[in-house]
Amino acid sequence: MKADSNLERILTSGKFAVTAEIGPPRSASADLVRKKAEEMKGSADAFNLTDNQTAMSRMSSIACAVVLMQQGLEPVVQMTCRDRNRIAMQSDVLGASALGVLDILCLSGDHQSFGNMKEAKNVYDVDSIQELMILRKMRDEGKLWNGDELDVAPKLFLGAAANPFADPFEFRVTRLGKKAAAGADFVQTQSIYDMERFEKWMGLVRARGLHERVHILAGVMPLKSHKVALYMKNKVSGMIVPDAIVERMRNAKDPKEEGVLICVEQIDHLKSIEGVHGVHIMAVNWEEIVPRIVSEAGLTPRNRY
Amino acid sequence: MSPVPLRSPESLVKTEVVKRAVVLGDGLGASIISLELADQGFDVDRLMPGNEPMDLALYAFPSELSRNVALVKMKSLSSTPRIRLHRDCTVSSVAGSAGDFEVSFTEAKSKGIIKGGAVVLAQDPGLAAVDLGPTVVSNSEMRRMIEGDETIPRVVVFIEGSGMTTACPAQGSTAFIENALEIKRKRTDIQIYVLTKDIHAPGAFERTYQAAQASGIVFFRGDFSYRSSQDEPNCMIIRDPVAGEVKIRPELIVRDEAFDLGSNSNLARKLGLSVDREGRILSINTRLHPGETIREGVFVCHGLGASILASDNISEACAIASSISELLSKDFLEHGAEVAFVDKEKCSACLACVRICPYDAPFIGEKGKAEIRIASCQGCGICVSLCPSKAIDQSNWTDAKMSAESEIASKGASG
Amino acid sequence: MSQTKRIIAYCCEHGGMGAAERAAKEQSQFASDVVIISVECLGRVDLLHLLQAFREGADAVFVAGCLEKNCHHLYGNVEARKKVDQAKRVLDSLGLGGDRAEMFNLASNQGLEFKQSVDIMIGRVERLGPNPLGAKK
Amino acid sequence: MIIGEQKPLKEICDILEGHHRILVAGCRSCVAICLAGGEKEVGILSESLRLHSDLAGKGWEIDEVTVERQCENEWVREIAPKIEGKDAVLSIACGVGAQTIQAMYPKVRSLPGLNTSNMGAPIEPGIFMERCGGCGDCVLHLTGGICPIVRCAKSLLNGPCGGSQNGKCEIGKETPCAWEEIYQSLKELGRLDLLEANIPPKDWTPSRSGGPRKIVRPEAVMSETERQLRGER
Repeated sequence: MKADSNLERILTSGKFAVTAEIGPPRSASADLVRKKAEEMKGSADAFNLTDNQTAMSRMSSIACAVVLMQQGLEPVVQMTCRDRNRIAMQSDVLGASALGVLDILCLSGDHQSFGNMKEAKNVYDVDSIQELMILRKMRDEGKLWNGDELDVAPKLFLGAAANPFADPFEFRVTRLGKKAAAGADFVQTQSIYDMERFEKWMGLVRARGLHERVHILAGVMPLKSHKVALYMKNKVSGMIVPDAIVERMRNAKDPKEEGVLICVEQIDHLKSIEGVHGVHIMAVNWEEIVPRIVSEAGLTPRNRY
Repeated sequence: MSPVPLRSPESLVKTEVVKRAVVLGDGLGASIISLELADQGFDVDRLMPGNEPMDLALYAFPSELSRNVALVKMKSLSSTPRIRLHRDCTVSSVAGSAGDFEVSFTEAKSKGIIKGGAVVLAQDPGLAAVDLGPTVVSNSEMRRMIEGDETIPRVVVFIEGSGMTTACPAQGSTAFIENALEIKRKRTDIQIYVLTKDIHAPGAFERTYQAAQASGIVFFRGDFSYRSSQDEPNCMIIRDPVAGEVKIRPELIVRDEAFDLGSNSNLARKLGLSVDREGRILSINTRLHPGETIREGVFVCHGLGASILASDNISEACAIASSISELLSKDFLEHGAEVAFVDKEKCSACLACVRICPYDAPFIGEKGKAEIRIASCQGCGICVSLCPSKAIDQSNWTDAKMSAESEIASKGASG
Repeated sequence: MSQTKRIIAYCCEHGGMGAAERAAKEQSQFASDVVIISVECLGRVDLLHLLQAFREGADAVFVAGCLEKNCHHLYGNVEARKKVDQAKRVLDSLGLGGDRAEMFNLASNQGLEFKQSVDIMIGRVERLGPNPLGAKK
Repeated sequence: MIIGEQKPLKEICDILEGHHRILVAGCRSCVAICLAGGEKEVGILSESLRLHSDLAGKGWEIDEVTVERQCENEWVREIAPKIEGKDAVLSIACGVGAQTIQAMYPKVRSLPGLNTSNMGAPIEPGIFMERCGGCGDCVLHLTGGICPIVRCAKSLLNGPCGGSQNGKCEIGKETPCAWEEIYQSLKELGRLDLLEANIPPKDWTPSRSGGPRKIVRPEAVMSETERQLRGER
């Protein structure tokens, strides 16, 4: 066991894991985080806390993690390379670990031109794969990147992202291999709509035996409306939304219900794919729907393991 | 208009004219031009892509007499001492300017350079590969079918080939329409379509064109594509700007050699000629300056191959030969009235002039600075106003003179 | 009679001058306030010459050259249009009004169109008023 | 070459506010080639400034000069006669030029008329793209001759991020994804193996973040004795 976190125990036991995502608020008060935590308690094994998603300043991921732990939920702290260099990164990891955080997701992070402060200077001292190398060295060798000894090494269950829908497709499996080699223990993929391409990717992953070296959680995102579907299809780079799904959302009498239905169908299908060890539900601006999706997908109860 | 002191006497550059022409091509046009020039006392180097000049049988002559005259002329081709034949040649580049060209080429593997006063492109660039199904005949074969009274199928489509230059002669498209009209007169039930990019029907040809329209022949402009699949055998789709998309089932297609315009523009680029969007060589007015192009001393004989009567080919070739002899008969050519010149101190060798010049006059010399080929410069001044380091000025249109003129002019007409 | 306007027309030898001479021949009296400067090709006209004219008090400057894709020197007219656009930007940013500079594509037989171009420029000068620097010179 | 772009005319006029005798200084090398600060641009900018001055009644006196390179003291010394009596120099060379002038003429304010942007090349006449960021530790041998530090928006060293699609970067259609180009280049070179190994975190000390950099060519530095023998010129 690397960190003996709830998520790690479930994944190593072979049970089908469920993670969800909570967006920290643009506020200095923790009440909103407690409210969301209360709503979603028991609907997933661990909850990702995004780190200034789309480069928009929000409450820090680590601070939210503490609030979640107070409510009895297990946080997955996301840490991008956009806003901190390797010095701040290692000090944040030590702090988070000291506060009880066990799962950390390493991301390159959205470019600041997406956010509301385009004039900011980005960092990108290291990229997500180098971040994994640094964090694994802290955990396994008890050392900072330059070799200085840590009195107490952090216990970490390291995660990374993977996007089978970005280009060049042939390289996407190699990149997963690089992340596994750099120290990733689990991987959460970009939200899946093009099932055919995801299955083709999983085939290549299995061919390299990567599905045994790293736990793969398939990402899904319930669509709220036809407009959101179009936005995802056209405006989000690296995302593929087949026309069939866009059509279903357009023709749906109650788009929200149709969104939930599609999401549950996807989860059922993802369960049947060899090498998928869990599902990661990203209900952006719709977090309250997660409990219902998890139960309709027959994945409840999510009691602590 | 502008103050006299700012006007400078033009400095002229004399180029000695090499009394030799270089003719590229193995067609009838190339043969006639070579013979005509040799008759007038000029040496000719003829670079042929193939081994032998094209056989006369391929050409349609208006009468047996004119065919025999041509045959006699062609016989003397190999015996004229002034004409040197080179076989299996491909041209790589044409450097220099009018009166003093250097044609570099390869002749069956060995490289060669010939100096010449004028260069003539009389070689068609080869045919565009187009699959149009089995039933395709050329315009002259169509002519023979009409004369032989053979049975003609119910739906006939004439597709006019695309000439090599923007000034393809009127005879080309009219020969088409005459055949179409001939068929329509014999059997009105036959449905005839003519597909063409643009109709050249000046003067007397206008009457044939109007008669064809009156007789019910349908004309289309624009592109077409041809497909034959199980469910839609032999289906031609025409995209006409006016009629929109039209589907027809041709039973006979009359198609002329459509030149492969892609390789045509490559050929043109080697000779420093510019082409229009579709790849046809831009040629100046064919009646006033037969065969001339925008590059002085380089001529184009836009052979339409066998689709027009050989007599037209011959007359055009003779006209071009006379243009060339007019050039070669001069001992010196004078250039340089309003040409640009470079101040090497100021030049940053930034290549802006080399890239923008329509005539490839500027080049980077040994000193690493820009220089202008006086003979190629046509005095347009585009490079002068673009040069970021103000290193190029133009005799007779100097910056000082232009500024003085604009200053005086801005006083207003009464000033 | 309104104060005579100071309008300069750069005309290329092929399209512009042809149209201007045609306009003069057709006695379509285009206003006398236009001064015509002929150049071999409009490509020769530089942004500096246009700006100098305005500083010397010209109310409007336009260039008349061959039709698009029909330029005797292939694309001298296109180069000229780029410079006129630059001039418009400078005049706009200085508050003089970019409409004081313009380009017209004319074939050498379009005498009437040349007259119309002059009328357009006169209309603009009347709308924008004379060049404030004109009075001083 | 160094690529720059002139500041908008309005901004330049604001920068010149309060000055009267101005020298516009151009340069014949990089900025001339990218059509921003050569002698022609000096002429046009000066004429525009005179036009502004006449219109706004500023009474500016605008003088013009262009030297071979504004980053060399010997050439910047050449503008001494022209700088006489001026209270500002507007340099439209790269930032190096403006600073060299200020260092040589401390009494005259040296103002930037140009925004120096990057080290790049024209991909076609008139369109210039950044190619090198001067990071001081080149990795082109690992990336098929395409620099990820400046041509990838996130300077990633280990392959395209999740936002790369259809060969374009997530930040916009105008920006090609450097790593897509690196992948195709290495594929063409038959060296896709270079993408397998993880590149460790980069040493950024030789880059800008390591502080202002000085490059020394010892064989060109004059020793003390040479200096004495040569004497001051």
